[in-house]
Amino acid sequence: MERKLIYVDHAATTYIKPEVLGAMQPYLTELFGNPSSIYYLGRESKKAIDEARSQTAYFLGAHPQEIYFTGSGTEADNWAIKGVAYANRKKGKHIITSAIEHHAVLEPVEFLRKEGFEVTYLPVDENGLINPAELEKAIRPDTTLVSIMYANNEIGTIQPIKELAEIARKKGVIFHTDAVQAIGNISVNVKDLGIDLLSMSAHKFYGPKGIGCLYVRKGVKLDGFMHGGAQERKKRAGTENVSGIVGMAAALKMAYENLDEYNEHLKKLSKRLIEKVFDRIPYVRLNGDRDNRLPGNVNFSFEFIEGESLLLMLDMKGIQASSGSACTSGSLDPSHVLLAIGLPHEIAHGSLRITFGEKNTEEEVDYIVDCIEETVEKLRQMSPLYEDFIRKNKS
Amino acid sequence: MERKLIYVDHAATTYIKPEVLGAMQPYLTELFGNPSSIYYLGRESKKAIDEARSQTAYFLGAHPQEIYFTGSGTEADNWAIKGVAYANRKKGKHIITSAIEHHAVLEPVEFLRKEGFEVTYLPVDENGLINPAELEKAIRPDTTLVSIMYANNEIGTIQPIKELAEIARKKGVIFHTDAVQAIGNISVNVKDLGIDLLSMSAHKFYGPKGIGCLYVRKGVKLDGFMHGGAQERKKRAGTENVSGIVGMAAALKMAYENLDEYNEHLKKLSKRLIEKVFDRIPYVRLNGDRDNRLPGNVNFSFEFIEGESLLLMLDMKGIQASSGSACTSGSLDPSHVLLAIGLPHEIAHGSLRITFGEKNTEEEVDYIVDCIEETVEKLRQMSPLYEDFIRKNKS
Amino acid sequence: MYSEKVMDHFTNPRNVGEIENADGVGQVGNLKCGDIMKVYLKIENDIITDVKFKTFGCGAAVATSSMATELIKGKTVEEASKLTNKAVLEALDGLPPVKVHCSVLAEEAIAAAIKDYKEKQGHDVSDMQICQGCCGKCGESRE
Amino acid sequence: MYSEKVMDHFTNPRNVGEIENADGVGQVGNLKCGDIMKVYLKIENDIITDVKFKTFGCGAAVATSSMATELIKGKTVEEASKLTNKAVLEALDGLPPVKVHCSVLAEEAIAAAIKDYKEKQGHDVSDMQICQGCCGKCGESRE
Ligand SMILES: Cc1ncc(COP(=O)(O)O)c(C=O)c1O
Ligand SMILES: Cc1ncc(COP(=O)(O)O)c(C=O)c1O
Repeated sequence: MERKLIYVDHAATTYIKPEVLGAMQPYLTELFGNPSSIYYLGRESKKAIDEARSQTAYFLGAHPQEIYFTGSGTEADNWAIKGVAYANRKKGKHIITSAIEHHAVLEPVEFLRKEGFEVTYLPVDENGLINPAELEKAIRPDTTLVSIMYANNEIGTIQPIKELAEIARKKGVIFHTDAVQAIGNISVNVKDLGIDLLSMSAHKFYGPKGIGCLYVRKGVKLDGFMHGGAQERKKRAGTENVSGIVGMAAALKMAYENLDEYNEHLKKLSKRLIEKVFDRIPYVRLNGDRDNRLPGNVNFSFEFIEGESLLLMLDMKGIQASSGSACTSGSLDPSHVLLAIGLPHEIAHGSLRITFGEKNTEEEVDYIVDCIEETVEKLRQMSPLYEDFIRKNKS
Repeated sequence: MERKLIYVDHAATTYIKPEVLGAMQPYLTELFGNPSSIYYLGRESKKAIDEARSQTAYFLGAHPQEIYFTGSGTEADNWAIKGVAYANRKKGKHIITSAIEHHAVLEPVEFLRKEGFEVTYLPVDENGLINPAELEKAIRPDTTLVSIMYANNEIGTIQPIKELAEIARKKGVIFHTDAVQAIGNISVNVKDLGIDLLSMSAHKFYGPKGIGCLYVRKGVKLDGFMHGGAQERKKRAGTENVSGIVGMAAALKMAYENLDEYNEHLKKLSKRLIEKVFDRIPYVRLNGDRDNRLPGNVNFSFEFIEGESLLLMLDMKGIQASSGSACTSGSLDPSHVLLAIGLPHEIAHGSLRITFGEKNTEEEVDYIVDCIEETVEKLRQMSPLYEDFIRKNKS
Repeated sequence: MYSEKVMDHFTNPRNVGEIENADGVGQVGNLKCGDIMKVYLKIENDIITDVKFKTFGCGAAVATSSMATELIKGKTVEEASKLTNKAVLEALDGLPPVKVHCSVLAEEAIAAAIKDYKEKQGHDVSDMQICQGCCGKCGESRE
Repeated sequence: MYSEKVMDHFTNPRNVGEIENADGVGQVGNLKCGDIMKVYLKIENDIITDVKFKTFGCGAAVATSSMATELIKGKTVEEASKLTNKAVLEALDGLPPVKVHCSVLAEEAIAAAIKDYKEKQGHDVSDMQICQGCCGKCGESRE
């Protein structure tokens, strides 16, 4: 019955750390009061979310009043984008984002486009990096919002957010960053960065699913998103997910207190994986920037083979990895991120994303390399593209 | 350290039943995969939400494809109202709701009003009931949506939803009901009722906080609310709150399987409380309809005293009860529901809502009555209104 | 929500009651906003020798009534008329923002009682304005 | 996600490989849509005596190739050309909706190989149209 499982898809989601679940437990059991209630049980819940808010603010470098809890990273992104666009529509209806955003940003932007907003998509270079000069050029007098992700979920590329935010600020444009992949992996401080809004999602850093957070700098004009009761200073109605909020704050605390060590660990594993794969498997490329990348992210493209088959065969060996964004598994198109960095379709299709976490080991890396080698070979033997390639090379 | 706690605010929120938490546990621990991932851990999560969806559909009398999971009851209400209004705006921009809806309905409606929609608020009688003839009169050719709550959160009044939905259907108008207070307390079957959309929230029926559901009948035109990944058939993006979804389904199952017994229990307690209070305390009225009411809901108004003081004093005796809606505790205004049923301000201010749950006992009822009697007396002695009243009666 | 001081004054309010033949009586607030405070003063030689209140209102309303009456007991009328809502707030270790208006109400209730006292003494009180503490016009500008 | 049959044919695909000097070879699909299937036929006396495939594509693409080749092995060319994607789907206990196009591709790959065979035999094949299985124009109308 025991399944051998090697989980290397931490960018898709993480387990909840036992300490985090421990912090949530009272609010899943005896301390179940509605934070809006004025009696003892209500006050206990209120206290818990107030403390979680302060703690979250502390680690992000924000003020507690700038922290809004949401039901997911997607909600934070939707709120930030639609909320800023609508609240500032008198000033203008132009927004800027990038070609490699997560769908949680691209789709609300597309929604706005259909509602009459204009959108500029900044291109990225072959490593996935945005050129700040491009942002500078793209800003117009009627631009109200720039939304650029902190770190990419597929290829791990980290953007020069501080520089980008500075450009936006100088031109008086509100700057949002989707930091869903960054938080918990690298140190993020909103004040240092000078950003206006930031999204995060607890289940990406060993917290529970179904809880996220939007940082909104004081003074930023933002419409409410969920209308109803007076929760979250009347900006995001709905009875608070108390255990989720407490869990997110606990996970954030653990992440920030352990960041350097965690980074070292991830980097070591990534380096080992990259080196061994390049050593042993031909016709492979590493996607994303070599230096400006999330420490635990490795994204390969294996030529002549298709990603889903690779994943399924690795799955049968217990390896839980991903090909591009998990959210797009309902789609047939190759990843928009890999296309944006200029990969041809056949290579974009053959991508494998490994994202390490705290419990992965070097032995696991070695096992993964063995499995990849064997599987890639098997799939290439089955591939008409590889057949053509070999034939051409022979002649 | 042991606090004596008598929780009688089940309309504000409930604890999670141990069996429900038990069902959630695997998804809070080892089965943490992202349901969009194609490997083993992802498929396990996907299976769990598919099963939860089927189970939810089964109890509501719906098809699994008609069930959408949301982050709260508030989100379900916001989505239903804005989603229908916008998707059908070419047909018209008139919507109908009632004067006693929860803020999770009233506020999105108000938002739409500001965006150029027209709104008709149906009045209620002194028991909180809507007259179906009023709905019939209010529907216009440009009406696209009727939203009427199933059962009121403050006074417990249950509306003639089937009759109301029938009127809407005959006129080709989409009918939504906020059933957040009804689900778990009374039997609700969407097909029998002939409704188009229904909102619910797990934490009102012994499920977790931060998870809700919107039923959307096949064929109803509804915009997506959360844009992003392909989750929930592309209508509600965001990594699914797997443990929450599983918990909600488990709680729903327990509620439906146990409904008659639960009802009897609640009715017995409510009856005892009402009789004893009327026996022992003068100048009190029972708000809401005597017959068409939630079995566990008792809402009193005590003349000459103010509700918050009453609550705080009861809290000191361990009684966790409410005055009107918990969500409005940020506000100074008396409950809009009590005003809508025609209570004068001073009486509306002195309301006490007791909502029973499965663990409450007759002994607790008796203790509550003692505490209410003592506290009401104390507060009346402190009240300038009571002083005036006594003086007038003497003279 | 409430500080310990507030809870103390709410649970055991000082000076609850009426004073027969009071030298000054003031009532402020109204039912619409949900708080009514009535203050009775006994004044001898310009000194407030006794003070009582009755309050219809929330926990903060009761606590501010209790604290405000404590603060003026034994003081001269002149001193009492200088009592500010801020002093009441500080003495109670603060109130939640939505409840600050209760402290304003307490200040005004005492002012109203003093006005009544002065009127009975034959003073001209036409320039003494009593705010009802809940019109929303000034409440926000006070802390 | 996938049925047991699909997983079986994906994990242990039957008939993988090439046939030297095949009597018919067909390739369909393209890189843009992410699936390419190539089918080799050995035909003697109008009977398909051997069939092999190579596939670049997802799990469903591999499984449908495997199943489709199994279904036509030993059949006459006439019978094989009547193979429908529906038969492949049924034999695999179904596919997720987004993967149904893979079964179409398998049907078309076999049709293309038969066309090639007939062409080599000197038949007029100008009315045999081969769909590439991913233009999206017909895929939706097939189940
Ligand atoms: C970069 C990025 N943004 C947004 C999201 C959406 O987060 P969630 O699925 O928690 O709503 C994700 C992950 O799914 C992500 O990786
Ligand atoms: C009738 C009604 N509708 C909607 C809601 C909102 O539900 P939630 O707070 O779970 O978002 C509530 C409870 O708060 C309610 O009682």
